[in-house]
Formats: sequence, structure tokens, C-alpha cells
Amino acid sequence: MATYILKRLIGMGPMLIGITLISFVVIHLAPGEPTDMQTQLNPKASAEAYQRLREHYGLNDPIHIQYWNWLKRIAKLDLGNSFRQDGRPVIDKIKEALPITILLNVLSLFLILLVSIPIGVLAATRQYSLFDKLTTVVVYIGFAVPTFWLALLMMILFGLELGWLPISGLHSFGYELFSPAQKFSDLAKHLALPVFVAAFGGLAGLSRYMRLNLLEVIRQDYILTARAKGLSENKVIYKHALRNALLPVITILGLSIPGLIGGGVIFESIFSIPGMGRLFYESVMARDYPVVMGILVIGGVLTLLGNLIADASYALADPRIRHGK
Amino acid sequence: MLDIRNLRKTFLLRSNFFERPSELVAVNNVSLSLQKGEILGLVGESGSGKSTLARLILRLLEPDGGEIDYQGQDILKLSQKAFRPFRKEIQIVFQDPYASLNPRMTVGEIVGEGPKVHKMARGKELKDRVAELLQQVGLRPEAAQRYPHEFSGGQRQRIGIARALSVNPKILIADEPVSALDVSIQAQILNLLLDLQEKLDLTMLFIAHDLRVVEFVCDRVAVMYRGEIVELETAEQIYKSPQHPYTQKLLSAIPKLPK
Amino acid sequence: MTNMTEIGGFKAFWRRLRKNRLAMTGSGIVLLLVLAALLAPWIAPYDPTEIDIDQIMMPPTLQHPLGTDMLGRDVLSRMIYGSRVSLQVSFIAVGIALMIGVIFGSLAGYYGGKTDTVVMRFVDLMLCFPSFFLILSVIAFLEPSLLNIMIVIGLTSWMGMARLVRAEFLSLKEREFVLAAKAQGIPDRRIIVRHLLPNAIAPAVVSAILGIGAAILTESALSFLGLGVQPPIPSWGNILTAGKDNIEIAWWLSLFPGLAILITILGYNLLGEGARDALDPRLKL
Amino acid sequence: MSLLQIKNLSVQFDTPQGILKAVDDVSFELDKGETLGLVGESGCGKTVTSLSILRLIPSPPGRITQGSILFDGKDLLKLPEKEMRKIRGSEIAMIFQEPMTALNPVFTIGNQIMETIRTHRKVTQAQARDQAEELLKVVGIPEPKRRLKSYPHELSGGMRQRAMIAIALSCNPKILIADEPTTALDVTIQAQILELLQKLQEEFHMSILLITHDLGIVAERVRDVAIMYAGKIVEQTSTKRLFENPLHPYTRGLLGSIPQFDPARSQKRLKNIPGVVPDLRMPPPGCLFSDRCFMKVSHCEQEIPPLEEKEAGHGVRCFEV
Repeated sequence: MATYILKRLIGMGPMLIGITLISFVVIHLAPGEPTDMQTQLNPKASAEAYQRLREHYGLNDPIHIQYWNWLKRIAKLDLGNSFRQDGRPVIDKIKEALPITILLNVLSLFLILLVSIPIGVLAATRQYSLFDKLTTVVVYIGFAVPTFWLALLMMILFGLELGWLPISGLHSFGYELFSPAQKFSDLAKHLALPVFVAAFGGLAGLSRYMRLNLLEVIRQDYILTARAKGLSENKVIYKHALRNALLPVITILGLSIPGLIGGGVIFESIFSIPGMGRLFYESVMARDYPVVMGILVIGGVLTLLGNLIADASYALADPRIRHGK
Repeated sequence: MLDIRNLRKTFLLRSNFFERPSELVAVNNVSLSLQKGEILGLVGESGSGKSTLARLILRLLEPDGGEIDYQGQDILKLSQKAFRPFRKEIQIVFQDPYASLNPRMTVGEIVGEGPKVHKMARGKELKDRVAELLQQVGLRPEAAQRYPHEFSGGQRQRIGIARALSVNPKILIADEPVSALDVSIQAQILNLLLDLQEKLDLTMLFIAHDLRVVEFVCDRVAVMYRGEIVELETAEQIYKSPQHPYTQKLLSAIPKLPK
Repeated sequence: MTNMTEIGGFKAFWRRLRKNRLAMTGSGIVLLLVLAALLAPWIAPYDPTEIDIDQIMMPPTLQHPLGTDMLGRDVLSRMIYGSRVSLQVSFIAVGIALMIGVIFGSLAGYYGGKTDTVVMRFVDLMLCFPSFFLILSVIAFLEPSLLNIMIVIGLTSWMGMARLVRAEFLSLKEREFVLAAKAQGIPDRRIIVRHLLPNAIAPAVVSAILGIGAAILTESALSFLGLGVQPPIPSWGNILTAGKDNIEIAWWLSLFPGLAILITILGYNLLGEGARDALDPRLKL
Repeated sequence: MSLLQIKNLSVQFDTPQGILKAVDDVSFELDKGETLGLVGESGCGKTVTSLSILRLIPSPPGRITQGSILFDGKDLLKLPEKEMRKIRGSEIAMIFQEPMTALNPVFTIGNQIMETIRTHRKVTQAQARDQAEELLKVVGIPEPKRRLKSYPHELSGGMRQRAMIAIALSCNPKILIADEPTTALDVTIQAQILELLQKLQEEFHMSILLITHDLGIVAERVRDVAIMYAGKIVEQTSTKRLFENPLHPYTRGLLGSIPQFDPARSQKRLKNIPGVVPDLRMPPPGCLFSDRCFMKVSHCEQEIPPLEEKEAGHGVRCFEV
């Protein structure tokens, strides 16, 4: 196992280079220059100042040298400084935003697993029942709902009409003065809508996947064997079938990481949550190249790590892979 | 007719991704010669290398070493392109009648593709040829318009045979042609193969795991075990006095009907 | 191995699809949408860009069944015209993705070896990035035009199809009917076109139909963020943006375009899943 | 005395193309300690019959429409599900054709044997483990202690089937249903497994219902035999008599279809049965075998022949015998 992980880590090397290369190329192929924004915003900037700025960012070097220099800095975890007014190091901005995004996604993943697995199982074991048909309809609609629209509707309903939940940010005014319990409930209230919205599409997808998968497993011979042994139906489903049906979910979770991070752009912006998605959106709009490249690289690396963890857990969970033939 | 000398093929097996791949010698120094007009049986259990041998002869797999002489030429030395005309000469019938027919082509297209590509017939002529082939294997010519899934296992196997015969081969390799079929259908297909072999003067390599079938169909029988041919004798000799212990074991394991 | 046994030709596929009520509902929705887009100038009650300061922010009335926006423009007309954007973007983007996916997938699957390694590494690499991040960065730095959006969505959504086609090729090329074709000396190109592609394309087509929904979603999300189709050209996404800006006073601006997106995507999903079942009846549960 | 008595069993499946009578009016008896062979080709209803005994027909689409299955005097078809579960795996156990797919890939062999024991017997984990180890020894798996911890994929095909047999034997069942237990195995392994079953039958005083398509296996291992065709039993008698004097044209065709070596090569072709099995969703009226039958008379296509005793202890479903 350890050797496997080591091998995979080594194998990630070329992928990392690839990630940086794509991030770099995407930004530099686009027309316009990082300096445009700063010079345009400041009409007094002279041609001389413009040149100085170019020099400062190394924009006069040939493109491959620029990449090489950038790569060398990344290797030292130096992602440069933001172009925005504050001019803070990119890595600091990401450090602030990343935990929020991770918290949001972990919570919504939990919600997804917690709700969709039982729904999938119940729908599969009661195939063609009213419950099955109902959840199928809900799932189809869930698949098709645009998250940003759902977010708006939720804001209108729970925030404006009912007034139950706050609709923006992570904390209420005066958060610092709250007691720990108040802080917790305040945070929970702020997170409720975003987590629900973030989880919604996944809920639909996974419960449908779970249902299909379990139905497939139930048709296998070993389920017949389990029944022929005289096991109760609960044991047949929850021990023999579920274990096999859950295995592929691990892979699915691994594959869903980039989507979760990417989906953040929309609802983090809508709910004004200072996570990676919103940071990315704001940086893109402000042409803050160092931050954009930094997030692309970090996002890619996180996905790689996520996939590695998913593969390793799959290998641990499935004896056929764990023990080989 | 066909001389196989010291044919070898090794596969690299990766049983799971934690371990380094291991070697599996599928065909180990096999020499075999097919006489014109005979039916040579090749019998062995799963994993004995008999199907790999068939694929090597057809050059669907590239061997690691050895020679195959056909009409005075080592066909293994030919480039794939130079080998193409020879492909008409050696044809194969596969085991699984469900996997061996393209589900998105009509029976007529399946049977007629070979003659068409090799420019043996076209247009009306091709149509007639397909009809003739279908009749030869006991199907109605109207079958040409239908798709494989409309036929039963035995009928599909007939279509597979018609396809193999469509390019007028001299040698027919039958790779477990009846093992996926029910006994009563099995007998129909065996009889058909025997009829066609006689009528078209085919040379046949008949591969099977069932010694009963092989002994009934074949003139000579080669017994394959772990990539090697352990015994090669006339069917009668194999039946009456098997020499190799594996052949003896195989023979004694066959359930026998009372006389 | 019998999943191919009941497939047959296009007629059989159509017959099975016809029987599937959900799939037929889906194609009905899609058909309506296509009609709305094609006939927009004739069926839209108003000019979608016509400003009417007397009718600003009117809630739905008989005159304006879906209300008006902050410039007094008729929301229904804007939505009918907006369907043109959705349709155009999704079809062309998915067409691009399908083309790239099929070509890369077939090459990787058929030739294997180094070709396969290189192509699949690239696919893995592209999959490492949240595709919305990539789209957003490129679009933001380019002009946010319809053409750019279509191309960028297409270029960032072919990976799944490439994987599907490759996986199909890998399993199909070991199938006995392909071996039989090789044994008959059928040339490579004919084997790919006649034997492999027709059997391998189905999952990619299904994923393309489902991908149309996803592309519509991406486009409207871009418009919503102000990076998509620029006003005054109407699109569902930018009507929704107006809805967000006026969330406290004009609920209809949020509700209807969202509903339109939902129903459209639902239509494509129903059609896509129906097509999958009809293409491969074995998978139907 | 018969331990298991099946009377007039009929099983139907609802298919999109109509109702399929998979098993139609099947009756047979299985005596204590004896073996009955149920023989037929694919789709003849032999597996459906065996699954019906344990009431394991997937429903929907399947359903037992009539008949009774008397086991030890109880009608299994009338038992509540809970009582039925006590019989499955404990009184009547089953093994299947494909041991690889019949064993759950994610649990160890030991776990799967112990599970059966602990479902039906009140024993501790440790006792169950000892019993499981003993069972592995009995079915001839070397190093039983180590093999308890093995997963199915780590065993060869033959060993997997032995493990499957160990599971089936774990509660000392009165009846073992073996559904094509050797079809997926190589012929040399097949002989070993059949040998093992015979040995265990004596040791455990079991009755065996052996389901197979291979008349050769029946000839060597089975006392009584029933031949099925298209959902019906067409011939039923002792094995000895069946081979001495096969009466039904289908049985005769089947026997002729089996290749047998003949040094003189007098027989150049097999005596085969022409045609194919009819579609059971649209069965023709009359005898289902009539369109493949060389003894057919016009009568056969109108009426279904009954299963009649043509001699003592030899039932045949044919007008012309």
C-alpha cells in the first residue's frame, strides 16, 4: 500500500508540471496584458511607468523564460503578489479562502451522503413503488435546477419572505462579541442555505446513482446465494448488497471534487461567501493574474490529491484490488 | 499445408497494480503441421493456450518467435500488408455466437463484407454469393436483410460459418465452435462443419475443450497442456491408448454414457 | 457479453424510444424549444429590445404574461429570443466537444500504447481543473461573445466523451466480430468506421445529449455573472441577473427564466436517458 | 419414503412480449439419501424449478401459479416467509453454476460460511469459526485455517466451488440442490467436484437434486432422472432404464446428439434434432416438441400429450410411444 501511494505520488510529478503549464498557457494566450488594468485605471500613468511595470512583472522576457521563472517561484510556494490595490501575497489570500471552501464542501458532501444513500437504497428496494416514482421525479428535477436560480429562490423564500435565514456573508454584524454558542449558531445559520444549494445537484445525482447501482448489485448471483442461505432480507440488502454498491461511490466522490470547487464560483458570489470561488471570480473580473494562476494551480493540485485519496480508499475497501489475484 | 515450428508467445500479466507484472507463457515452442484435407483436433482445458495458438496462426497476435510455413512462405515474416492476400486463405469461426457478429450490421453485410473488400464480387453478384453462402449453411437467403439479434445461438453460429467461408478459405480454424451451444444444437453445427469440410475440401483445425467432440470430429488430435503440445496422435490412438498422463487424466474425467 | 445482442438497427432503436413515455416528453420539450427559437420573430408578442418607460417592472398581466423588466421590455418576448442563444450555444459547443472527444477517444482506444498514454494523460490533466474555472478565466480575458463562449465550452467539455469512446473501443476491439474482420483482412480504417464506431458511439451520443443541458447551464451561469451574452441581446442568464438585482421587488424576473432553464435541461435529460435505454435495452431497469 | 415431493408445479414470468410459462405442471419426488437428476437444455425450466423449491423466484416478474412442494410433510409454498427462511440454507441448501459470481467478492470465505452457521444455529463466533475450518477440511481445501481469511478471487475455480459447497453444507442440510455445479469448470476439476459431492452425500446423508445439461454426468452419478423440455417433464424414470430404453423422441435425439467415439468410424454424422426450441411466450398448441419430432402425427399439433406411465416406473409425455 505504502509503495503504491509512493508510486502514485511520483507519477503525479508530470501531472503537476502539466497543471502549471495549462494554467500558464490559459492566462497568457488570452489577449490583453496584466498591466492593462493597472494602467487603464490610472489615466495618469505614463508610458515610462507602464514600461517599469512590465519590467517589474518580467513581461519583456520571452514567454518560456517567464514560465520557467514562475515555475521556480511556485516550487518555493511563492505565488507572487496580487495586482489588486492591497497587493497582498496570493498565497495569503488563498489561505484565507481555502478553509471556507473546504468547510462548505465537506459539509455539503456529508449532507449528500447522508441523504442520498438512504434515498437510493429505499428507492431501489421498493422499485416501482410510489416512493420510487416520487424520488425519481424529484431527482430528475434536481438534476435540471440551475444552482444559481435555486440560490435566488432560496434567498427570496427563506431570507426575504420568511426572514428565517441570513442571505449573505458568513457572520452577522458584531460576531466577534458573541459567545461561542452564539457564534456557532450564527455560523450555522449563515451556512445553511449555501450548503443546501451546494449539495442539491449532488443529492439528485448520487441518489439516482445509488439506486441504479444497488439494483444492478441485487441482480448478482451472490445475492441469490445470500437469500438461499436463509438470511433475512435486511441482511441481504444492508450487508451483502450495500457494501458492493457503495464501492463505486468512492470513485464518484473523487471525481466530483473539481466540480464542487468550480460550482463555488456561483453560489459563493451570490451568498457573498469569501471562499475560493468568489476569490476566483473577483480576481478574474479584476484581471488579477497572479491570483487566477495561483487558484488554478492550487485547485488542480487539490484535485490530484483528492483522486489519489479516492483511489487509495477504493483499493483499501475492495479486497479484489487490495489483495490482487 | 501449414507448418508451425517452435511458435512462442508470452504475455505480461499484471494481476493487480501493486505488483510488478508476471510472465505467462501461453504458447511454448509449439510445432504442428496441418495436412491437406484433414481435420486436426486441438484439445485442452482453459488456459492451455489453444486459443492463443489460433490467434497466432491468424496473426491477430504477434508471436515472440517461431515460423509458420504456408505454401512455401514463412507468413510470420510478411508485413501486415503483404499478409493481407493470405488472410483469405485462413479463416476462423469463433466460440461465442453473440460476440462474434457485429450487432449493427445486417447478416448480408456481415457475410458479404469479405468478398466485397477483397473485390471478389460486387452488386448483384455479391448478393447472389451471399444468398448461396447462407443456403450452404442452412439458412434462408432472406436472412440477409435481418440483424444478428433476430437469430438463435445456433443460427448465429451458422452465420459465423458463412462469413468464414465467404472468402473461399483453404484452411478453417474452428475455435470452440460448439461449446456455447446446447447439445442438440451442437450436433447440428458439428454435422454442418463436417459436411462443409467434405464438400469444400477444407483443411480444418478444430479447437475444443471437450475430448468427446474432438474425437468424434477429428482425424488426428493434439493435446495441449500449459502452452505445450503433450501428445499428438490419431484420434483412435488417443482414445485407445493415451500415452501422456495428462491425456489419460483427461480421458478418464469425461463422463461416459453406458453402451 | 450479451448487451449487444438486442440492439439491431436504427428502426429498433426508434421503436424502443417511442415506447418510453418520459423520453417522448423530453423530445416534446426539446421540439418546442427548437420551434420557439426558430419562430421567435413570429411568435414573440413584442420586440425583445423595445424599451417602454410606461411599463417598467410590471408584474405579469394579460398584456405582459410574464411581466416586464426594469426597462419595460416584455419578459416573455425576451425569453423566446433568449432560447435562440441557449440553443445555439449548446448545440455548437456540444458539437465541438463531441468531435474532439470521438477523435481522441477512437485514436487512443484503437491504437493503444503511446498514443493512448499521451491522450489519456492530457484528458486527466484537463479533468484536474474545475472546468468552470477554465471557462471563466478564458472568457473573462477574451471578449465575452457568443462565438467565444461556444468554443470555450466545447473545448472544456470533451474529456468525458473521449473517455467513453476510448473505453468502448478498448472492449470492442477484443470482441470476436472485430477479430473476425481483422482475420478477413478488412483494412483498419474500415474496421474503425464500420465495426467500431457504430458500436462505440452510443454512449458518447447519450452523453452529448446530456451535455447539451450542461452547456445551457454553463452559458446561463456565465450570462448571470455578466460574462455571457451582453445586453441588450436577451438570454435567460442575463434576465436572471436582472432578477437578482431586483430580487426584492420583481420575483417574476427570477422565476420564469430559471424555470425555462430547468424545463429545457429536464427535456434534454429525459431524452438522453431515454436514448441510453433505447440504445442498450439491457441497462434499462 | 420421499423427502421432497413436488406436485403440479407451474411457474410463469411476465415479459413485455407476454406471459412465459417457464415451468408447467412439473411433478417429481426426491427420496431420502438419493440423487435425482433434472436434465434439459438452456431455457427448459430446470433452474426455475430448483429456485421455486426455495421460493427464490424473483417476483415480479415471476410467480408460482399452482402446485405444491411438500418437504417433510409441510407445503413450502404455504409457509410464511419467516418460516421459509429457516429452511433455506439449513434444511435445503443450494450451490450454483458460477462459483465466482455466487460468492460475495467483498467478504472472506470464512465470513461467508460462518454467516450461514450463525444465522441458523446458536453458536459463538469462535465455535462458528471452528466449524467453518472443519468444513473447509471436509470439502478438501488445503490449509483450511489460512483459507478462512481468503477472499473468493484468491481461489481457483475448483476451490471456489468447494468453498461454495462448504457454505451449503454448513448446517447439515437434508437436501442439496446443485444447479449445474460443474458446468463452469474444466473437465478434470468437474470429475473431482462430482466425486466430492458423492462422498459428502454419504457422509451427510443428504438427498441431492442435481441439475445438469449433461446426460453423461447423470449416467454416472444419479439413480433417477427427469428430462425437461420447454418447461415440461417429458420423460421420467430410473437412470438405468433411461439409457437402456429411452422412449421419448426428445430423449432419443438428445442421446444421439452426444458425440461418442467409435473406432470403426461407422457413424459419420451425429443423429441430431432439427430446429429450435419454440418461443415459450407464444407456444404452439399441442406438443411443444412436435415441430422437431420425427415421430409426429397430425394429432400432436393439436393436443398436449399427458405424462403417462408407459411401463412401471417409466413416465413419458408422448402419444406415439
